[in-house]
Amino acid sequence: MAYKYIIDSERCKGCGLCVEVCPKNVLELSDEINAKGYFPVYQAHPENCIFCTTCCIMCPDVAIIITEIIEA
Amino acid sequence: MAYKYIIDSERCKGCGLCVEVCPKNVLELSDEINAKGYFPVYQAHPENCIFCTTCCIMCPDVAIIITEIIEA
Amino acid sequence: MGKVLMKGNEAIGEAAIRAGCLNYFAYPITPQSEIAEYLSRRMPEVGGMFLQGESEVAVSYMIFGATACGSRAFTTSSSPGISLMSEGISYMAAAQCPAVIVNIMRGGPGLGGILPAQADYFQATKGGGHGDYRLIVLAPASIQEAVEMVMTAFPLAEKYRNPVMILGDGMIGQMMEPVEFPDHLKTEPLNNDKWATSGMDTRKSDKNNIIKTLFLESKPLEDLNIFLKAKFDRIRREEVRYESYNTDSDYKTLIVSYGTMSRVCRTVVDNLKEEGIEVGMIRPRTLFPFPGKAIRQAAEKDTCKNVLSVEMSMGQMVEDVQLCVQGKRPVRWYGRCGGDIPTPEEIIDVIKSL
Amino acid sequence: MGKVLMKGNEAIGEAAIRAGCLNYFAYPITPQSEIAEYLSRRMPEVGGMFLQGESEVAVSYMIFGATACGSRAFTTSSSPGISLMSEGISYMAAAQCPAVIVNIMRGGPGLGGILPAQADYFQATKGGGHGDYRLIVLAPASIQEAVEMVMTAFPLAEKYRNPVMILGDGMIGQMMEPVEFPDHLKTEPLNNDKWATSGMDTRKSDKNNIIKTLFLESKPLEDLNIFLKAKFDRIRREEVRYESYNTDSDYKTLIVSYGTMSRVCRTVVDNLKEEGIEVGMIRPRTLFPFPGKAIRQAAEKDTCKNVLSVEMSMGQMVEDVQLCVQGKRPVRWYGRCGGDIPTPEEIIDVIKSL
Amino acid sequence: MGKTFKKPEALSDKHTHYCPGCTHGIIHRLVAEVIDELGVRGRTVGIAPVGCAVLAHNYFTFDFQESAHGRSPAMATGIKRVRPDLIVFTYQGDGDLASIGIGEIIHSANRGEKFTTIFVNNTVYGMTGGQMAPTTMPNQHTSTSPYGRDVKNTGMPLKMAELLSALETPAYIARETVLKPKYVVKAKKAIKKAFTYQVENKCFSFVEIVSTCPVNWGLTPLESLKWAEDNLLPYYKLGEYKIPE
Amino acid sequence: MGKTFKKPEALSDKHTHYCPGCTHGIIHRLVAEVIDELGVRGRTVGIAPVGCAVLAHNYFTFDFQESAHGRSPAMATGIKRVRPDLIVFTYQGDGDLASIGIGEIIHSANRGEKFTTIFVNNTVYGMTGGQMAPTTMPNQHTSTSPYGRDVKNTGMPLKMAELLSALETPAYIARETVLKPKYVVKAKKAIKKAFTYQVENKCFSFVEIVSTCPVNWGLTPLESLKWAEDNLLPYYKLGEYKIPE
Amino acid sequence: MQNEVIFAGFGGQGVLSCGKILAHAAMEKGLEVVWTPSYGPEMRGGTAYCMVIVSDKLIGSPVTRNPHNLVAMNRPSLEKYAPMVKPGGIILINSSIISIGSGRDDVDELMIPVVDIAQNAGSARAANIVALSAFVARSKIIDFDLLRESVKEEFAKKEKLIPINMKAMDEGKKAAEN
Amino acid sequence: MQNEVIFAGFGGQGVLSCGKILAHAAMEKGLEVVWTPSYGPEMRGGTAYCMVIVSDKLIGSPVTRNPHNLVAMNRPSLEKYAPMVKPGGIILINSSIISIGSGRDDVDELMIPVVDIAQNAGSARAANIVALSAFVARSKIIDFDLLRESVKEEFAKKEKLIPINMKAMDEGKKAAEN
Ligand SMILES: Cc1ncc(C[n+]2csc(CCOP(=O)(O)OP(=O)(O)O)c2C)c(N)n1
Ligand SMILES: Cc1ncc(C[n+]2csc(CCOP(=O)(O)OP(=O)(O)O)c2C)c(N)n1
Ligand code: SF4
Ligand code: SF4
Ligand code: SF4
Ligand code: SF4
Ligand code: SF4
Ligand code: SF4
Ligand SMILES: [Mg+2]
Ligand SMILES: [Mg+2]
Repeated sequence: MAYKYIIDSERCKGCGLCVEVCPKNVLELSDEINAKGYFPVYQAHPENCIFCTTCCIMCPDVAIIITEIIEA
Repeated sequence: MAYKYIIDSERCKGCGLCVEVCPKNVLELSDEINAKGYFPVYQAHPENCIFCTTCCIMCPDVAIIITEIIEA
Repeated sequence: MGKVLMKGNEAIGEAAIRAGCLNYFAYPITPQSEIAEYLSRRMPEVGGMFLQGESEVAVSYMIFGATACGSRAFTTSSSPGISLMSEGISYMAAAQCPAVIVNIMRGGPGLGGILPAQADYFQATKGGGHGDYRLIVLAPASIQEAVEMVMTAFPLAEKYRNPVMILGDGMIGQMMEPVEFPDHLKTEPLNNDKWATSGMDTRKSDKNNIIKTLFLESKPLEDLNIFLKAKFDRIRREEVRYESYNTDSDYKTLIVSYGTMSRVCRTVVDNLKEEGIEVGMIRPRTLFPFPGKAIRQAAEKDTCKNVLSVEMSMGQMVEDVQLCVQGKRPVRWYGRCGGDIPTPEEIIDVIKSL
Repeated sequence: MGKVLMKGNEAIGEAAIRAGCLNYFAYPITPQSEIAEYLSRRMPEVGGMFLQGESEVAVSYMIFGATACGSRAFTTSSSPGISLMSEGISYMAAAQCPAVIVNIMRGGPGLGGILPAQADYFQATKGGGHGDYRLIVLAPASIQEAVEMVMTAFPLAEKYRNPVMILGDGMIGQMMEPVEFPDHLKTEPLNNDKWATSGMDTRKSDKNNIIKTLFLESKPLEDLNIFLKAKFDRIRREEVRYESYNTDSDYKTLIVSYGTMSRVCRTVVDNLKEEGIEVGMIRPRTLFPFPGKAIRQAAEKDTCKNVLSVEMSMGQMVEDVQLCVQGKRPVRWYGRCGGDIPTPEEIIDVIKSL
Repeated sequence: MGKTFKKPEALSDKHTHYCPGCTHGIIHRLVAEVIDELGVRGRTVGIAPVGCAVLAHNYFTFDFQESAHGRSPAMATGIKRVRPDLIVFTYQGDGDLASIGIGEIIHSANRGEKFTTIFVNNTVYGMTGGQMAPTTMPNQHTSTSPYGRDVKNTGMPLKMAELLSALETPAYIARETVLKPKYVVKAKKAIKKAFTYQVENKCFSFVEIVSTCPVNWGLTPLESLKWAEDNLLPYYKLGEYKIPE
Repeated sequence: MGKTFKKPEALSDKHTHYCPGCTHGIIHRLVAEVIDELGVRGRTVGIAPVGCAVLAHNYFTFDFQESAHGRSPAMATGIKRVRPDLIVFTYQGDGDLASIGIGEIIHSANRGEKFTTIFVNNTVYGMTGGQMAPTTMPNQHTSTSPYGRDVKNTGMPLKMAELLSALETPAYIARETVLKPKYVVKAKKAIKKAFTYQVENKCFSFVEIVSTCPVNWGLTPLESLKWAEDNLLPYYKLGEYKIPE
Repeated sequence: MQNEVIFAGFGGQGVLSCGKILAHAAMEKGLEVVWTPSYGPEMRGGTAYCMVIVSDKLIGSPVTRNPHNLVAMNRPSLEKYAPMVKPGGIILINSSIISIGSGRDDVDELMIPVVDIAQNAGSARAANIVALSAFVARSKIIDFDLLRESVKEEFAKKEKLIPINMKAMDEGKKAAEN
Repeated sequence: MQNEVIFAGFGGQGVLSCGKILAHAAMEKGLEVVWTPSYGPEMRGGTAYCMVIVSDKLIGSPVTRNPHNLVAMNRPSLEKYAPMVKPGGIILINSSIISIGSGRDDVDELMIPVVDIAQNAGSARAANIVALSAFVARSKIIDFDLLRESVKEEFAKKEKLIPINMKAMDEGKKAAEN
């Protein structure tokens, strides 16, 4: 099963909660400001991601979703 | 020590609480109506009164007082 | 059903049921507690609901919630209780909830007294709560009329999506008169799919409805206010109700009076007629909208030399009378308050002295 | 102390201290919460007392209790919060408690918005609560004036034993202007041995004082109301305050406007003067008592053809203007609401179109 | 071995408007006795509620304020905060305190306001004609629960002493009654304790008193005492619920 | 062994106005997930408080009413009494529920109204700029307790879950938090239970959620989580306080 | 023609229902009628009062300061209201407990021991019915038979009290006609 | 003469205190001045804003729809307020984070990378002071030295920040004079 990890960087407010809780230290805040003036998060180490959804559970802004990649 | 037992029959509302609690069954309600339309209490058996103030304690209208008679 | 002899308060309760309002929230207060007492017995009989709220503040929000989800609901109280509802009433006016509120006025200010008064006229007509809003205010002068007004109030509130207040007084609530109840209203609440928070399942569309009154930006809040003003202006045009009495005569004095007070004034008009003195009367049946045009026209009649606002208050409606008479005739006030209803004799003396 | 640059809300807080009022009860609400924030810091510094009440309802009774026992006390709130105080205000008026209440108005009705508005004019001047009573209502147009009015309010409330309301708006509360504080008031509360429930030990006489507002019999309640009316009539005679602007000119239009709105109108008068158009203005500084005589006289000036009430509301003060102009000149209303303050340009257009 | 008995000084000699046998009168007297005994009459301010005791100010000989329905604790807070030297008490009914005014009493208690509350629980709105109160018993008939209080619909009677005792702020909380002379004596002790804590500026103090309303219960005064003893005391348990420290 | 995660249907896709890291957003999502799981979106009416969540109606995809400050439980009562078939919840802050609206919540709970309350306790008035709330901790600095909350003057923080549990009427009462993922999972379970009791028409249900307000606490979002864990959880104990029957 | 009567006495003497029964009878006859009570806590221990106005046309003021008639069941009521009665009216006095007269010589004063009469009829509680019947019999404000129907209706739910009350009515009538 | 300026940006960029410092300086010079903020929760995550009006006579309206000048610290503010500025006014743009211009050719447009300048001066947090200084230097709305005093006063309680801010002022001035 393959997963797709999607961060909506316009929803993200750069609060860092996901960064803190990620067991694999996948996430970091970027230094590119978004339209609302926040520095959104990105997967600095996507290769380490285990798709555990811990980051999603903690995100107050539903800025991260994980979908299945249906292989055709 | 002698006591004086005074019922203010205009204050009395004839509720009967004192009658009920008197340990010596001293009190009864009269059948003479007072100005407010109540049948006030009176000491039907004053001789039995032990001046225990139980009736006073229970009277909602401070209609009964007991004073000392200072013998001159 | 023929005539029955009934207390005003009980008749008001029965009228609500016949208006199809089976939801009643209230808090006891003299001189209107019999409405709650009556409906606490009656509602279970007709499958309706009565809840005694913990306070008038809470009750105002109970009817807010109930009417916002599209149901008919009403409450009743008396002066201090209505003050406590001020915030809620302002909210319901803003959210356009068709709630019906009965105020059986007693003497004020403060705890005041429990006897009849008309001292909440300003509060009812100018808005006791904050912000620009108006209530539709109906003022019954008899128990029969109270019944009819209650039964009018619900459809009226729904037509305009605006709270309606029935402004009675302790006398209306406490006295008994023969009363004939109209048939049960056939009307259901108007279609409210567009706005009521009745649950999306009840509607075709799956747009969710939102009842709200907060508008952080000035534009939508001003838009709401402009919309409301247009509504109030329409109400002013279309919903004025009043009764003229002896206005065909060549009266020198025009009385303006409402509710219980107007009954006494009716006696005044009759008695003075017997003495050969003509007095006209306009009795507003709606206090908002105020029958300003009718009063102005009646005041401008050639024979009319002065206008007298007779109130069970220290002079409140007199301002609305002055506003419409616009200086064309002198406008005077006569009133009593605290529970004493001016007698015909007193008013006759005043009229003779004008 | 020279001029300081200060937010209106903070300046109001400081002014109360300088008025000798060291007792402040309040509940937070935008746009006036800075008063509480300021005084929560300042009161301990000056040996004063600040308590955040659990609600506006409670707060209104806290200042009732405090002033009824003869102490100076005040509260501040904004529109919905003031509605919740309606009952308490009616009680304080009835009990003749010299409380001071500041309303920093925001847009309504309902939750409305937090931007400046003047939509609580009726509530303040006609009585949001039940019964026949009036508040003395002061309307500042600048922070300096807000400070002065707060410092006037306490002695005024005590002189008449009547609640005083300072009716500002979000702009008065939120903006900063240079302000110069007058010296601390020297006056202590007037002798209140006759009425205040300050404890019998504080008085020579051992009569116990009672603050009450219930009068079950009509006569004493009517007596209270007659007494209050006489007081209000005296206030009407003696306490009218207003400012005339450019009323020496041959104006065709007379503007009536108060508070923040009147500042914009001042700009209008100035700008139109530059264009060669004369406009006069009366700015009520007291809304009750309303400067009706001054307005009528100014309206009756030969050159004056019309009167314009400019308000941050949908038309409330305009009724008082009409009441005093009495049909002698046409009275128009112009207003915005919801937080938008009419600009000079808009008003100029309106005046030109009259 | 007899005793004397007289009207306390803190009580006026006006006749009360209370119905015959209404226990409000007993409670008034107890308060007055305590004020006398503590010698604080000259610095006491009572607060009359809106309820049958609204005219209480007529019956005491010290300063009094009359409150709005339910708001006495806010008024008392206002007084105590500006005049901590005064002795202040509220005297409230169950409609007043437990229904409309529950917010005020809880917050006053929780802030630890240094006043005393005498809470007269007669399970109905006496003054307005016997409507249901939050303290009305299950199945009790009142003028707005004509079929008996239906707890499925309106919940269980509120136990104010217990509820206030659940707060963290220190306080003195007790429940007593005046249904019999022996209870009256105990009630007085609790009231005295409550005022004493205030005089010592220690804490908020509260005495609930299980009381009667013969007229609205539709019972004679004596039947009322019995009904209350049988039906109220098992639910409204007497005793001290909370003591400071 | 990975998982998927998506926005619940009951949540709209509008961006919220909440400050970065504010836990209101997490709680919104949990409520939406529960509504989805119970399949009641079409008959749910939410009630937005006056507080930071006043705009909550923007973020859900079912009917919503916006209340006045503190009055949501009265509005919910109004709805449930006339439309018992609807699923109704209030979403309230601590200023809203524990200060101005304490009367409404206590009476609704005590009447056993069949709605659900989500109580977001962040110990301050977030929306109006961080003033002191009844739940503010001892010595906590807020904009109206600039020297720290002085418990001698304002009493101890109110424990709403405990207070409501002291009522006799059956109810479901729990306190959870969302300070860490594991707590979020538990909080969701409690919320689900609360709504389930409502769906079964069983009782009033109430979940207090210890929450944060980074902006008004003057802390970063992460510092806030830590501060709350260290300072709030020892006082506001998590767990189920009351279960019906 | 408009006719007004005040019924007044202690709370518990049944004056409110006196008025109600009369009002009901008048309504049944097709007359206009208004019944106004005193209300609220001041009744407690004080004076209960109601006024009934009967008229053949629309009734204006629901109260009047000078009624035509008074039925006084206790002394305070007599003292309070007797001076207000219009000359030529009726003042009925419950002489069982009122020892004084009205002091008016321009009215038709009836001293009737209504409590005693009621006791004889079977129950002191029917004193109000005795007074009402006596008043109606004397004033002819409405047909006595109509009143009888109204009394029956009033006691419809306590049927076993009807005979006593019918007896009380007869006795009251008799006393008034003496 | 009356002069108006809007300072606008994200919450946290210090636009409110920019305005306050300017207002303070104007007051010290004896001018009339009004500072009006945006307020309330809409600030959260949105746009912070204040307007300062400076005048040599009594200030009427505390707000105006068409101010003389704008200091825009972020893009939404520039887009929102630039169209309102009076012809001939100044529009100062924080070009560190705003990549576009005002699109106006009837104003004096200054693109100044205030964040970068502030960073160089020692702290990115002084960006607002850079912007304010640049604006004052260009507009001459008040004496630059007076402004300097006000800035010092503003930081009186955090004295160690004063040198950085003085540096920021100089750099801001320099940028504006280029
Ligand atoms: C705001 C307001 N609501 C309602 C009332 C009416 N009211 C007066 S007393 C009372 C109830 C009193 O009951 P309780 O507090 O139990 O006192 P009791 O008479 O039983 O001693 C009510 C509802 C009022 N005066 N003010
Ligand atoms: C009657 C009334 N009083 C006060 C306010 C102002 N007000 C709005 S939100 C709020 C406090 C909100 O705090 P809380 O309930 O804790 O919610 P939070 O913002 O912390 O989530 C206050 C006092 C109001 N809108 N209405
Ligand atoms: S899904 Fe798990 S591992 Fe992947 S980024 Fe999120 S928290 Fe880290
Ligand atoms: S928790 Fe959400 S909002 Fe916060 S940084 Fe992560 S993705 Fe962004
Ligand atoms: S004093 Fe004692 S014995 Fe005497 S009457 Fe009273 S209760 Fe009875
Ligand atoms: S208790 Fe008092 S009022 Fe009652 S009967 Fe005895 S003396 Fe009279
Ligand atoms: S109504 Fe009840 S509580 Fe009130 S005085 Fe009468 S018996 Fe006492
Ligand atoms: S102010 Fe506090 S509670 Fe409100 S959104 Fe911001 S962080 Fe959240
Ligand atoms: Mg009671
Ligand atoms: Mg909060």
